Amino acid sequence: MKKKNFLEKNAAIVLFIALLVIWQLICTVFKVSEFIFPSPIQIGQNLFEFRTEILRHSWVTFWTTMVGFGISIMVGVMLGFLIGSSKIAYDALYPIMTAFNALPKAAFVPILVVWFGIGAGPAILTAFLISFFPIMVNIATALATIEPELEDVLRVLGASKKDIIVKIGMPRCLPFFFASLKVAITLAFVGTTVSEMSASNEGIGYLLISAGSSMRLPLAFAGLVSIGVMAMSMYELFAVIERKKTAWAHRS
Amino acid sequence: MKKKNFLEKNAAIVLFIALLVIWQLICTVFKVSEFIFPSPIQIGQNLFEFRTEILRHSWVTFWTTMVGFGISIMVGVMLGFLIGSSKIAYDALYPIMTAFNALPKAAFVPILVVWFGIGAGPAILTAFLISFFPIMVNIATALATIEPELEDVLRVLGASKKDIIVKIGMPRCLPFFFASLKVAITLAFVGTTVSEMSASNEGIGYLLISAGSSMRLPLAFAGLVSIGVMAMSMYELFAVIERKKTAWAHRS
Amino acid sequence: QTAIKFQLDWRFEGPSAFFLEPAAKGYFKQVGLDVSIDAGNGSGNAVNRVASGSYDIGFADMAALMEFHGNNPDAPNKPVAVMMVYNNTPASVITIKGSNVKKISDLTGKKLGAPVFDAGRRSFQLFQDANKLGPVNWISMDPALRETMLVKGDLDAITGFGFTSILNLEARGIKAEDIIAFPFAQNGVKLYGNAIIVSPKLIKENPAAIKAFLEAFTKGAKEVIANPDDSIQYVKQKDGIINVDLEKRRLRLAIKDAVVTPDAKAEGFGTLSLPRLALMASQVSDIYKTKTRVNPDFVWDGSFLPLASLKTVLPK
Amino acid sequence: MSDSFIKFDDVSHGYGDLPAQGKFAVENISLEVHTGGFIAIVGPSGCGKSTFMKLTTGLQKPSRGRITVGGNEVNGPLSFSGMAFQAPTLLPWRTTLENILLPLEIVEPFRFDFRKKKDEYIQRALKLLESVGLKGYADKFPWELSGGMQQRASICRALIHQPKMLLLDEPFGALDAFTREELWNILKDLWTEQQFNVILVTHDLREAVYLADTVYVMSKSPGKIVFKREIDLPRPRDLEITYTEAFTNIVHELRGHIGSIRSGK
Amino acid sequence: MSDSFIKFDDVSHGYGDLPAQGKFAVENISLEVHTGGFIAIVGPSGCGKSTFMKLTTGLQKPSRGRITVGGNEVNGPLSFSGMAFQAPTLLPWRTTLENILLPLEIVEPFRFDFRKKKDEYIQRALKLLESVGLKGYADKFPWELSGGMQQRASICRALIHQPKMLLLDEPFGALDAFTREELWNILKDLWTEQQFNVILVTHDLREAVYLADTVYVMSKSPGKIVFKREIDLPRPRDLEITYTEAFTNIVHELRGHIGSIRSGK
Ligand SMILES: Nc1ncnc2c1ncn2[C@@H]1O[C@H](COP(=O)(O)OP(=O)(O)OP(=O)(O)O)[C@@H](O)[C@H]1O
Ligand SMILES: Nc1ncnc2c1ncn2[C@@H]1O[C@H](COP(=O)(O)OP(=O)(O)OP(=O)(O)O)[C@@H](O)[C@H]1O
Ligand SMILES: Cc1ncc(C[n+]2csc(CCO)c2C)c(N)n1
Ligand SMILES: [Mg+2]
Ligand SMILES: [Mg+2]
Repeated sequence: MKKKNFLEKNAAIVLFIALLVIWQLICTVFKVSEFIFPSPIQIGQNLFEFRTEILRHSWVTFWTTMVGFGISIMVGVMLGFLIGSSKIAYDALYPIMTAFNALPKAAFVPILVVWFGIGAGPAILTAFLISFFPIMVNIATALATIEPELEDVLRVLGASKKDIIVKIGMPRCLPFFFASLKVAITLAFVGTTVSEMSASNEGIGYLLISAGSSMRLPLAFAGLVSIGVMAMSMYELFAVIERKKTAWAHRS
Repeated sequence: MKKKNFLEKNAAIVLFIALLVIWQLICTVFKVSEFIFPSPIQIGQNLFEFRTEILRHSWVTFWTTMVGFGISIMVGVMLGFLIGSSKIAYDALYPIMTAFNALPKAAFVPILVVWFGIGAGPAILTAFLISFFPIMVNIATALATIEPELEDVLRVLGASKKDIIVKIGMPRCLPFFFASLKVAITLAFVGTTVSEMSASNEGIGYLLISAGSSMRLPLAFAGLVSIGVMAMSMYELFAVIERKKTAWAHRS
Repeated sequence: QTAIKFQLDWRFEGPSAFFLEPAAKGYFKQVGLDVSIDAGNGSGNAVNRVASGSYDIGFADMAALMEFHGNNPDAPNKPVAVMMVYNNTPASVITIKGSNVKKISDLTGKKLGAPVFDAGRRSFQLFQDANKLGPVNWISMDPALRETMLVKGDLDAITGFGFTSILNLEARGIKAEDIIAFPFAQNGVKLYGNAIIVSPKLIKENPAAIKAFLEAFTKGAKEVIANPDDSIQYVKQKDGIINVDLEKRRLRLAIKDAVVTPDAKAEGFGTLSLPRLALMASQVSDIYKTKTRVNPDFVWDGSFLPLASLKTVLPK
Repeated sequence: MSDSFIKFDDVSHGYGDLPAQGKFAVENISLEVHTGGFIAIVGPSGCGKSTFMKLTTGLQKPSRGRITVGGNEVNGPLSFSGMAFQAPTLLPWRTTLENILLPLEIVEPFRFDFRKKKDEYIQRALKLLESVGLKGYADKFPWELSGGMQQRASICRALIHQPKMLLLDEPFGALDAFTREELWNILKDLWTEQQFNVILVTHDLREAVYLADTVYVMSKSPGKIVFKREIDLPRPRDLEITYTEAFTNIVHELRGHIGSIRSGK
Repeated sequence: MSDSFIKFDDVSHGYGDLPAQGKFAVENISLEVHTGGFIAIVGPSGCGKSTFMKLTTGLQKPSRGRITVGGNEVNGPLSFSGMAFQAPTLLPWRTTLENILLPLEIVEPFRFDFRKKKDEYIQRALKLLESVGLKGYADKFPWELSGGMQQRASICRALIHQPKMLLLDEPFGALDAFTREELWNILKDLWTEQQFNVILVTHDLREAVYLADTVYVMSKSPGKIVFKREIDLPRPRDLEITYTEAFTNIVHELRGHIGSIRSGK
């Protein structure tokens, strides 16, 4: 309603730059060596110097993550609907899913590699396995907590369970669906990277290990920066869609 | 309202046993060798044989995870409140947090070791770093979507922002707080384990690597089972508290 | 009692008995040191942790130490090797009967698997040059995956430490006689293996502690070499899940391949030959493409060695 | 009467586990409504009027007794009813227009060709909105409407699919007298035209007498039907009738019954 | 008048960015209410009555004009008001009793010793509940109450902390005539005793005339005050007065004004 000032409009960028400056200052003042914690300038130099390599690896990581993330949205939503709308599925699946998700996916990568060979297969699967859970949980919670008063509005029309989910469950859980997407996309990137770290010849995960093994921490951090940028872009994408689709919920 | 039959009451256990039986059958029928995918019986044997060791490592992993998880609840709730109640904090922090959370925490473990030495320090921190995000996101979303009508009930009494959060924000977001706890606890276990895998003398993570590197997959899986059981117990604990505290939301 | 934090290169497996046995038997205590030993996850990390001051003493591959020196010329606290333990690198090229590698020269153009950080893979160029091999194709993977993939037939050969990969292959049901190993050391690559490294801070502040540490270590090493099977109990104390028989074999293999080797006998336990070190420094500078060339004088300091005790370590 | 459309046969209902303790919200309800009948229910707050509505539509299954509607026992929600709940219960993520179109997305036969005929349906919804005085508010969200406007939108939603059975739970409670009387007539005309069944819950006795064929008076909790009054005023009725003595007499009679319920307890 | 407690000075207000387009929900409102005054607002649905309430309590900041309450300009929510919203807005995670105690957890001085005096406060809440006919429902959750019961609980919540300014937005809309009249008297007695300020929004003209000192009639949207009627009926009043001619005359007069608003447009 009121006009935003510069700070408000560019809060993220301002904070980001402030953090960079502080980080650089700490590194410079305390003479932190680059093998302990590289400074933004060192990272920037590496980002620039190896930009083609980093871009190539980033692209691999990006599309792999997107495929895995796409699967995880589908499966997460489906499982969420199942668990959120059936008491018995809730009781049966939820604890087992929780147990499964507490297992470090890195431990499964070797097994996936044995089945799918090295490359995109295990990475996609890891990204999926690690990231569907938050989606499932939020959708299930949103569905399980639908106000019966709203449900009755449809039930009185003779609506099927599916109608109720589509017309009430989905729109009502949209804000929390977006919330879970934000969590899931970060996990999907982690999953891809972790898988690439242990079985791949390309991708940021490979770059991390490769740079790490020759103790080139600034290059490894440049790879991390690239992941961060990709995740942030996805966040901004979600934020745009979210603003359009859930304005009604953010009306305060 | 109606009496539950046996299946409904023990859905999780029934499903669990069914899965075990199928898994064992597949392993037996297709003669899957134990270093590709161990069978439940082999895992069971190892669980029994190394029970004292597994218990010892599990205990380390458990308490480390709990400390990290405790910190992540505190920080996650605080950040969630901050982001959920201040537009500028939302705009500034959310994208950066998302970027940070997309970075594989495993990449930071070596850095944490430099500061804290190997052992519980990096594990606690990794568990925290990996698991606060879902809590933050759900709390922020719940707060940002409070119905202004409910808010007005307090505002008209001259309530402070803090009052509104405590009396409306918190109870209203409780179901999604519990949802995020379920996600966060699994991540906390993953964080601890991942850290132990590269920087510890003990804990299930160490056991996984130790067993994995000497190709004792059944023992590694026994370690995974232990994590699963711990996570499931925490889930059940949350579920009990949740049933008590959020019955109002599950009234359908 | 001086507190010393010690960082292993790897987990508590057979070879760690070299440190765990003197600790368990109180040899460090006797010389006034309170040594705490932590498992590691690679030589690179061990070097880093000593360099950063998190640890006082560590156990790490000489090549990793050299690479650190070469890449961090300005680092204020570069670790220094003070005692050589694996006189020969345990790195080997390994394959199994049935793969299409029968002899070293078959390796040209083949698929080799190893993690990017594997010492054998990183110094493979030396092996190539020494054996006049053409280029090979590398596949990257987790350490524990390479043997599985070799057995599955996805790879033609792997690089790795003999005492790890051979045992892992056996665990996958490959008979000992079907495993073919080409150790670097016996095929023209005379790199040094793991050494004890210390932080220069410790050298400045408490050189006596280093001397004491090496003295106690040497006493233990002698007993380990004399009776490796007996030593595994000390490893078992640290990590209850180890397979004792397997670790006994691993330790014996490590001693045979890396510690009690012809080169070690020639140069003496614990010490090294400066020309060989200089050659290695130049080789590492070349193949690891370090930022600056490695100066062998900064990497090694033999002045803390308990020369008298050392002579008695190796069996005649 | 074989013509009865809605039939309650000694129905009692309580929520949760209260019925097990013999505590009911409504008790021993028996009534019959013929096809096309218009009944009104009046009674003190909390006596079980809304519960009665939920039972009729199958939203609640009776703890005891039997309910038949259109010849079939009610076992779950019916698909030919339209209901305006006591609270407006508009979906906050839909505009007023979208809220009103909702039944057409659910109920056959509209559902079948909803996409194809959407424009036609929108026209119908807009006309309905205009008739309740909400012209120009189609694209507003529910929380941009005043309380009374929400209630009117909710009435439109109950009517849009021309249900065979219309249930209105205090539909005009938040409206001023004039708007209210206007809506009475709109409802009356629709009903005269289409002859659907109506159950109207109201606290306004004039409203009940003006619109209904039969008025039932319920007692305080647990709600029983304590009085039934056929309204034999001639139809078509118009607002003039509310000033006649016959009308006021009926209103006073009902008022007396309700009064005696209160003092009787 | 220096005694005026509430003062509106040419206040206009619109929601969102409508004011920029010159569209207001309420327009050019000026009025003064003396300390302890009881006013009622009547007007057609959607005319801006609830908006007026929100402006008075500071929940909305006026787009134009100036509002003072108790001598200070209203810049944000006040802390001495009690409000029963048009919808009951009870918090679903609190029992009825806990909902009613809410203001005591927020407003000073109660907040200060809430823990210590909790038992006393609970007694007070239970008494209030009993007076509105909700004895025995203290431990029920809001969704276990009927619509009218929720509304009564919401009135209790507005009263519990004895606010200096009480705002009631159609508080009795979902109640039957008898319960409603009972509550009129309860409110009247409380007000006579404590002399707080009351603003009552209602569609029931008898209610407005029976209870208020002054009745304001608002026009259709955008809401302006088109008529102000001082109710000069003697106090104390009791229900008998509603049958007097003086009373019915005022009601008819107001009715006429509202009617002319409608036809005038
Ligand atoms: N969901 C529910 N769970 C438990 N009890 C309920 C529920 N709904 C209603 N009740 C109880 O049933 C009784 C009847 O409620 P109902 O809503 O039918 O009353 P009503 O006649 O519609 O009242 P009003 O005129 O106030 O709306 C009340 O005592 C109420 O407390
Ligand atoms: N939150 C809001 N956002 C936008 N417009 C609003 C909002 N609240 C009310 N309005 C608009 O303001 C006008 C007045 O609404 P208000 O709620 O004050 O009416 P009212 O007199 O209380 O009506 P009723 O008797 O139906 O409750 C209406 O046209 C309504 O659409
Ligand atoms: C007993 C023993 N086994 C293997 C290695 C080799 N190694 C060193 S680091 C690393 C990978 C983990 O980062 C591997 C396989 C060793 N040094 N000691
Ligand atoms: Mg009701
Ligand atoms: Mg209103």
